[in-house]
Amino acid sequence: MIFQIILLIMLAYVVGFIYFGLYRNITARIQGRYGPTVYQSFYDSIKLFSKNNTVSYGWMFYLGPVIMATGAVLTLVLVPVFSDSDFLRSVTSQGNLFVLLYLMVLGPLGNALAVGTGGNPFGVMGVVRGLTRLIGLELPFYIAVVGLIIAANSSDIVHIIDVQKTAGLNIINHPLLFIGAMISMVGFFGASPFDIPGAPQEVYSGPRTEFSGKFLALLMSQGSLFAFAKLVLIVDLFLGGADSLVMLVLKTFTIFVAIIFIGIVYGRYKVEQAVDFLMKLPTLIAVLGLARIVWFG
Amino acid sequence: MNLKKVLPLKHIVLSLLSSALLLSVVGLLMQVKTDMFKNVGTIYLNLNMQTAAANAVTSVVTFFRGIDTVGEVTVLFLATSGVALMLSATQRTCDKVVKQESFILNAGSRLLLSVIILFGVYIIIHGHLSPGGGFQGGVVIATAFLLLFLANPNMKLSHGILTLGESLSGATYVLVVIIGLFKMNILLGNFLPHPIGEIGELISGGIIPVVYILVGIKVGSEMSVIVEYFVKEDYYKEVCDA
Amino acid sequence: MLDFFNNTQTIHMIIIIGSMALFFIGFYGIATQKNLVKVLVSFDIMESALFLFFIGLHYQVGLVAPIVDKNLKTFTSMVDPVPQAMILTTIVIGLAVLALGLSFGIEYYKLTGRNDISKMNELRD
Amino acid sequence: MNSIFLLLNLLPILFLYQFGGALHVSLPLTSEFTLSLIQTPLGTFFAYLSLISFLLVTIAQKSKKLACNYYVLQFLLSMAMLAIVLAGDFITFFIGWEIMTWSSYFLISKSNSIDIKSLQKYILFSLASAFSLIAGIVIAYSFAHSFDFSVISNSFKDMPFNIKVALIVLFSLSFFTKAGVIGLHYWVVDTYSKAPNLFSSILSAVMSKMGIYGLFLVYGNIVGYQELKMMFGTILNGTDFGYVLAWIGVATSIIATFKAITQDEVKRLLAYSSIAQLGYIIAVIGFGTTYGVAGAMYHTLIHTIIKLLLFINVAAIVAQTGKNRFSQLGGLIYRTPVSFVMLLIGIIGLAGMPPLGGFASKFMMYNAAIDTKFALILIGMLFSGAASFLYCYKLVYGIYLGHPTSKNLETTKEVPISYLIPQIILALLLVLAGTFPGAFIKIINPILVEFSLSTIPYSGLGVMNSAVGSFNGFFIMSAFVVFFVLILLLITRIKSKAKNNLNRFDISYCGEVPTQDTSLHFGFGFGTDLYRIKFVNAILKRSSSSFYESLATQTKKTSELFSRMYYGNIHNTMIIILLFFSTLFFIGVN
Amino acid sequence: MSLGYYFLLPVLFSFLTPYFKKLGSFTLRGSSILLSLVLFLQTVAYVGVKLPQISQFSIKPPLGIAFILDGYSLLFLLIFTFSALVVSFYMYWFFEENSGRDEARFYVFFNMLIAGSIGMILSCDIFNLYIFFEITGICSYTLSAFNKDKLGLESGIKYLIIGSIASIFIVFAIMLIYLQIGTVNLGLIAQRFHLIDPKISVLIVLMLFIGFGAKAELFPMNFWAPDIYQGSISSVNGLFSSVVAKAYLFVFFHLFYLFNLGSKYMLFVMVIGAITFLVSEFTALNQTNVKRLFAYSTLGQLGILFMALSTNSSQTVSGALFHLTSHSISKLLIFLALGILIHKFKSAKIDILGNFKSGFLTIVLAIGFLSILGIPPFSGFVGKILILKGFALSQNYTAIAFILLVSIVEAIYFFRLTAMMLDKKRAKVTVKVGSVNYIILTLLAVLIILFGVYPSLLTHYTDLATNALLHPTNYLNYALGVGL
Repeated sequence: MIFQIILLIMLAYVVGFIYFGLYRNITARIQGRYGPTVYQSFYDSIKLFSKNNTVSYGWMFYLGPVIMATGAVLTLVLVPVFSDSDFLRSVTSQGNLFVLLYLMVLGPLGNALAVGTGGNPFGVMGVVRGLTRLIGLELPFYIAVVGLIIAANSSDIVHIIDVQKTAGLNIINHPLLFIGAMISMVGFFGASPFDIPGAPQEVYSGPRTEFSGKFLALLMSQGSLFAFAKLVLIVDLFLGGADSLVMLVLKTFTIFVAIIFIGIVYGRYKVEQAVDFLMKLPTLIAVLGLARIVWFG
Repeated sequence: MNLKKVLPLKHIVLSLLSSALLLSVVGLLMQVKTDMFKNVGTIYLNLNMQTAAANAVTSVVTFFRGIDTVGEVTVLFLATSGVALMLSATQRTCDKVVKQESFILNAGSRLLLSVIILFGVYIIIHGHLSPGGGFQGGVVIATAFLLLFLANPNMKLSHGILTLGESLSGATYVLVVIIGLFKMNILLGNFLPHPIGEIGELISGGIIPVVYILVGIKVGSEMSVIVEYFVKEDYYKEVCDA
Repeated sequence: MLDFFNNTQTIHMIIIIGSMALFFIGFYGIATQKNLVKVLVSFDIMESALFLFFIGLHYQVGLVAPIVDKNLKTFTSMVDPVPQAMILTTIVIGLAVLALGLSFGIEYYKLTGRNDISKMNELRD
Repeated sequence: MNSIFLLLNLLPILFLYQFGGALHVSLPLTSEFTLSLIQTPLGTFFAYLSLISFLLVTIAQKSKKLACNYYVLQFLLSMAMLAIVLAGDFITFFIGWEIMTWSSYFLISKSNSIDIKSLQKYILFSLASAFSLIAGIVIAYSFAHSFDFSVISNSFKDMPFNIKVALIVLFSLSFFTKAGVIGLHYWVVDTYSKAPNLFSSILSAVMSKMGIYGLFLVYGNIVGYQELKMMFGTILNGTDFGYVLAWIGVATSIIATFKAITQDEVKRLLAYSSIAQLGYIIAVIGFGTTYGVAGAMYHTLIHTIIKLLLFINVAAIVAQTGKNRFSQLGGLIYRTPVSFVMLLIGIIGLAGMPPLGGFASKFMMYNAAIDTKFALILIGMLFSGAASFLYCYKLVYGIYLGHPTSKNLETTKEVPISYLIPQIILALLLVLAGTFPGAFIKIINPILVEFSLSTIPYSGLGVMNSAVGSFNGFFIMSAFVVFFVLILLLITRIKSKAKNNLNRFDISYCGEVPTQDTSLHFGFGFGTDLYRIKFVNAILKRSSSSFYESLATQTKKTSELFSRMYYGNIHNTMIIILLFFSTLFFIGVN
Repeated sequence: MSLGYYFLLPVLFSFLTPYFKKLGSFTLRGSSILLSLVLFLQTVAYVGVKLPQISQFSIKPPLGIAFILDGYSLLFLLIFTFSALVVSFYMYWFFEENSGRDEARFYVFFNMLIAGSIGMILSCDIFNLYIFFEITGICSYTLSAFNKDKLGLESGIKYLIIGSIASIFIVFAIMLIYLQIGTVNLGLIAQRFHLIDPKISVLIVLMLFIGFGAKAELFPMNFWAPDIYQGSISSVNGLFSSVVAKAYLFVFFHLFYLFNLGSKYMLFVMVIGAITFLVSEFTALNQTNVKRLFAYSTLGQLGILFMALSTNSSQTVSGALFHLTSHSISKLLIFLALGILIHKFKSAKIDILGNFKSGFLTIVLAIGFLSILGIPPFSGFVGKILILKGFALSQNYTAIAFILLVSIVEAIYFFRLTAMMLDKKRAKVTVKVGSVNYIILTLLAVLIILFGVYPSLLTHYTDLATNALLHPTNYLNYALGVGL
C-alpha cells in the first residue's frame, strides 16, 4: 500500500507538472508565443527545492505550505485512480466524496494561515479574494456533486464509477451537471476568468508573495498533485473513471485541454463579478440538471 | 364671535342626555311594583314592642341596624378628623385677635346658647320617644356654637373638653356594643332591662336611649369642631389677608 | 280633586317625577359644572333627590309616623321605619363627605387659588 | 469561591452518573401540579452537555475575580437547564425554562458593556419565547388534562388538526427564538456580544441548545416523527414538515453566515456564526429520519464544543488585551501561540474540515439530506459551509495573524493557564470526535430508539456509517498526521539558510519601507466588499431590526395614545363615567 | 373571639387615639402595631376553624346585620390583616424619618381603612356594606391627601369626587333593592333577585356595577386611579393596591355570584377586564413616574383578575384568587421598597430612582417584579398558570393569547426598571435599609418565593375561597339565619 501511495504521488507529480508545462505551452501558442518547454515547471520545482530560502516569518509560515501539501496528498490518495483495479482501493474506501470536497479546502486554509503570518498586504489580498471567490466558485461544483450522489444514492466514488458502467457515463446522462462542474473547475485550476487570487498582473503573486525557495517549491509541487487529483476526480465522476494508465491520461488530458481552452478565451473577472456570474448562469445550469435528477430521475 | 360660547355643545348634549335618562328612568320606575315582598320594616314594627322604644325609627337606627349607626358615627368622626387634618395646621400659624364686633350680639348669643343647647339635649334624650335623637340633637347643639362663633370671632372652643367628650362617648358606645356580646352572647345586645316601664316613658327601651345619648354627645362635639374649623377658616382668611 | 291627590299611586307618581327631575338636575350639574363647590352641591342635590324618592315611595295614604304615643298604642298602620333609618344614616354620611370635600377644596384653594376641577392637572406624567 | 462552585458543578455530573439513566423523581407541588424528573437518553445527552460546559467555563473563570452572586446565578442557571432536560412534564420544563431566562438575564446584566436596549431585547425575546411555550403548554393541557409528557404525547393523536398545527407552531416559535432562527434572532447578536465574555460561551454553547432540546422533545417525543409524517404528508423522500423546517434552517444558516463575515466585533461574528450553525441543526431536525436526528444531535455536540472553545479563547484574548474588534487586534500568533493553536483547531472544526469532529457532524447532516433527496437543502448547507470559511479565516486572521495594530499587542503575554485548560480539553474532544466518530453512534442509538427510529450500524470506533457512504475518521486522521509528519521531515531535511526572527516590516510593500506607524493589518475588514455582490448585498442590506424597531415605535405610539386618556382631568372622567352609565343603561334596559 | 372585633377594635382605637398621642409617639405606633397584630392573630386563629363563622349584631339575621366569614372572605381577611401588620411596622420607620407629620390622624385613617375594607368583605347586609364602603372611602380620600401639598390635595379631591359618584349610584341601587325586595339582607336579595322585574334588575346591576366598578378601577372609569397613586405616599399606595382595590373587587364578585347573574354579564365583565388590562399595560409603558407606573400595573393586574374571576369556572377562579394574593404581596413589597427610595431621593421619577445602589433592594424589587410578571419560581407564576389552565380547560384560547400577549407589554416596563437598577453606568447613591424594613421586605420576599415553590400552602385556601364564592349555599344559609 505504501508503495502504491508513493507510486501514485510520483505519477501525479510527473503528470501534474507535465500538464502544467503543457498549459503554459498551449497558452503561449494560442497567444502567438513559443512559451517554455513542457518540462520547465518541473525543472523549476527541482531548482527551487535546492535554493536558499531567504525569508521566514516563524513556525506558522513554515507549517502553512506543509499543511497545504498534506491536504493535496491526502486528497490524492483518497481519489480512486483506476476504476477496475484494487489499486489503493483499501485507502479510497476510507473516505468519500464529501471528505474530498472538504479536504480540497483544507490545504488552501493552511496556506492562508502562512500568508497571514507573513503579514504581506498583497498576500492577504490574494487570500481574501480567493475566499470570496469560493462563495461562488464552489456552488456549481457542489450542485453537480450532490446531483451525482443523489443519482447514485451513494457518496462513495467507486460506487459512482460502478453505476456509470451500467447506466452510461454521467457526462451523457447529466450533461448540465457536467457543464456546471466544468465551469467551477476552470476556477479551481486558477484559469481565467476566475484566476483572481493569483492575479499576476495586479497583485504580483497573490498568496505566494512572500514564499520562496523550498516553500515555493512545495507549493508548486502540491499544486500539480492537487491538479492531478482534481482531474482524476472529474474523470471518475463524469467519465466513468479509467481502467488503465492510458485511459487515465487520455481522459484527464481531455478535461484539462477543455479547461485550458475555456480559460484562455476570457479575460479576468473582478471578484464580485465572478461571484455574481457563478451564482447565475452556471448555478442555474447545474440546478436544472439537479432538478432533473431529483424530480424526474 | 365665538361659536363655542354661543353653542355650548357639551352642555346641550349633556342636558339632552339627562332629559332622556330622566324620561326613561321615570318610565321605568313608574312600572315598579313595590309590594312584591313583605318589607323587613313591618317585621321590625311587630318586634318593636319588645325593644320598648316608642319611636320605631330610633329602635331601627340604634338597635335593629345598630351597627350601621356605629359605622355612621365613625364616618362622622373620620370626616371630622379629616377636616381637622386639613384645616388645623394653617389656623395655628395665624393667631391674631380682632376687634370685638358688637356687645349686644355677643351677649344675645350667649343668652341663646343655653336655650339652644337645652333644646338639643331634649331632642337627644327624647330620641326614643319622639322624632329626633342623637344626630339631630347633636347638630342642634352645634348650631349653638355656630351662633357663638358668628357673634364673636375671637371665640375659641376648648378642644380638650370636646375631645374628651367625643372620645369617651365613642369608646363607651363601642364598649356598649361589646358588652352585649358578653351579656347576651350577641353584639349590641340589649343587655339593659327592658321594658322597664311603659312604652313612651323616658326610662324605657334598654340601651336605646343610652346609645342615643352617647351618639348625641359625640355628634354634638364633632359637629361643633367642624363648625369651628369652617367658620374660623373664613374668618382667619380675612384676617390674614388684611 | 283632593281625592285625586289623596291617592297613593298619584303621590308616588309625583314623587318619582319630582325626585328624578331633581336627581337628573344634579346629574347635569356634575357633568357640566367645573367649580368644585358646585360639583359638591350637585352631589348633594342628587343625594337629596334620592332621599326624597326613597322616603316618598314608602309613604302610603293612611299610614302615620312609626311612633306610639298616648293615642296610638300599637305599631300598626305605620310607615316602614327602615327607609327613614337608612336615610338618616345616609344624610350623615353625605354631610361627612361634603365637609371633607369642602375642607380639601379650601386647602387646595389656599395653595393654588383654583377651584376649577377640570384644571386640576398637576398629577400627570 | 471558584473552587467551591467548581465542586458544586461537579456534583450533578457525578449524581447523574451515579443514577446511570434510572433517575425518576416526582414531587407534588400542588394538587394539580407535580414536578417530575425522568432521565431519558435524550435528556441525559443534553444534561451532560450542559453540565460539562458549565464545569469547563467555571474552570476558565478561575482567573477572573467574580462575586459570589455571579457564581450562584450561574449555578442556578445550570440547575435550571438540568431541570429542563430532565423534566418529565411541562411544568417542570417551563419552570426550568423561566429560571434559565431570568438567571441568565441577571448574569448578562453583570457585563460592563451591556446597555439597557440589549438587555431589553434579550429578555423580551426570551419572554416571548416563554409565553409562546406556555401558550402551547396550556393548549395541550386543554386536551390532555395533564402536563405530563407521556400523557400529552398519547393524546396528541386525538387532537383536532388545527390544534395540532397550533401546538407545533407555538412550540417551534418558542424554541426557534431561543435557538435564534433568522427573523427571531434579533436579540442573539447583541446579547452574545455584550454579555460577560465567558458567559457568552454558555449562551451560545449551552443555552441555545436548550432550544434544540425543546425541538427534539416536541418533534421526537411529544408529537413523534411518525405523527408529523402522517399529519403533513411527504415530499421526495422526506416529510413536508421537514422540508419547510429545512428551508427555515438553511435560510438562517446562509443569512447569518453572510452577516457574520461582515462583522468587526469578534463576539458579534461568533454570535452570527452560532446562529448559522444552529441553522444547520434546525434544517435537519425536522427530517424525522435516522440520519437527520443523528446529524442534528452530532452537530449539537460539536457546536457546543467549538463554541465553548472559541468563546473562551476570545474571552481570554479580550481579557488579556482589552480589545474586542478585529480592527484593534492582530499579530498575536507568536505572543499567544497556545491560544492560536486552540483557535485554529476550533475554526477547522467550525469550518467542518475533515480530520476534526466538525466534518463528522456535517457529513451526518449531508447524508440525511441525501437520504431524503432534499438536494437544494443540501446545496444550501454546502453553500453556507463554503461561505463560512470566510469568517473562520477572518477570525483567525483578525486576531492572530497579520500585524499588531497597537503597541501593547506586541508585548501581550500568553493568556492565563485557567483559560487554556478548558480550551485544551475541548480541542482534544474535538480531535477525538473527528478521530472516533463511531463512538458517537453508540451515544445516539438509544436516542434513536427513544424516537422509534432505526438505529445506525456500528462498525468500529473510527468508522462513521451512513446510508449513502461512510468514512473512517481514524484513518483520515492518521493519514493526515503521517503525511504531515513526512512532508515536514522532507522539508526540514532540505537544508536552506532561512533567516528566522525576521522583522515583520521586512515585506515586499510596493517598494515602500513600512515603519512602525504604517498601518499594515490589512484584510481584517474583509467581507465588506461582499456588498458589491448582488445576491449577498440583498441579504446584507436587509435586517430584521427595522421590523422590530417599527414594532417598538408602534407600541410606543399606542402607549402615548392611551396615555392621553389618563390625562388627569377629573371633569372629563366624570363625564365618561356618566356617559358609560347612560350607554349601558340604554343598551341594558331596552 | 368574634368577627365584630375586626371593626370594633379599630374604631375603639381610633376614638382613643388622641390619648395615645398624648402618651407619646412610641405608644401610638406601638398600639397601632399591637392592634394590627391582634387582628392578624385573630385571623390566623380562624384558619382551620369550621367555616362559615357568623357574628350577629342585635338580632338574628335576616332581620339583623351579621358578619359572616366564609372561605372567600377568609382569604381576603388574611391578606388584609397581614398587609396592615406589615404596613404598620413600616410606618414606624416612616414616622421616625418624617417627624412632624400628623401621626395620630394617620393611624386613625390607616386603621379605619383596614377596618372598613374588612367590614366590606364581612358584612352580609348591603346597606351596612355601603357604610363600610364610605368608611373606606373617607379614609382613602384623606390618606391620599395626607401630604397636604398640591398633589396630595388634588388626588384627594379627585378621589372624593369619584367616590361620591360611586356612592350615589350604590345608594340608588340599594334603594331600588329595598323597594323591590323589601330588605337589604344579602341572603334574601340573592334568593329573590331573579323574581323581580328584569328591567329594574338590570338597572340595579348596572348601578352597582358603576359604583363598585368605578372604585375597583375598571376601564372606562379608572382615569382617576393613577393620579391618586401619584399624589399619596407610597405605603398608602401599597394599601390601595393590595387592600382597598382588592376589597372592592371582593364585593364586586361577591355580589356578582350571589345575584347569580347570567353568562351575558360574565362576558361583559370579562371584556371590560380585558380592555382594562390592555389599556393599562400599554399606558404604563409611557410613564416616567414610578408611582403612576405601578398604579397602571395594578390596574392591569386587576384587569386580569376581572377576566379570570368572571368565568364561573372553579379552576380559573381559584387561579385568580391565588394571583390576587400573590399580587397583593408583591405590590406591597414593591411599594414599600419604593417608599424607601422615594424617601431617599425625594422624587418619584424613574430616572432619578434608578440611581440607587443597594443589593438588598435590587433583589427584593426584582423578586417583586418577576412575581408580578408570573415568572417561576415566584408566586405570581402559580397564579398565572392556574388562570391560564382554567381558561384552557374551558378552551378559551382567545383569553390565553390575550393575556400572554399583553404580558409581554407588561414585561417591557418591568424589565426596563430592572435593567435600570442593574445598570452599572449610572452614578450610584448607596441606600441603607433600616433593620425594620429589612425584616419586612425579607419577609414579603420569602413569602413570594415560598408560595411559588410550595403553592399548596395557599392553594388550599384559594380552593376553599373558590368553593365559597361559586357555591355560596352555606353563606346564604347563615345570611338567612337558617340553623342559628
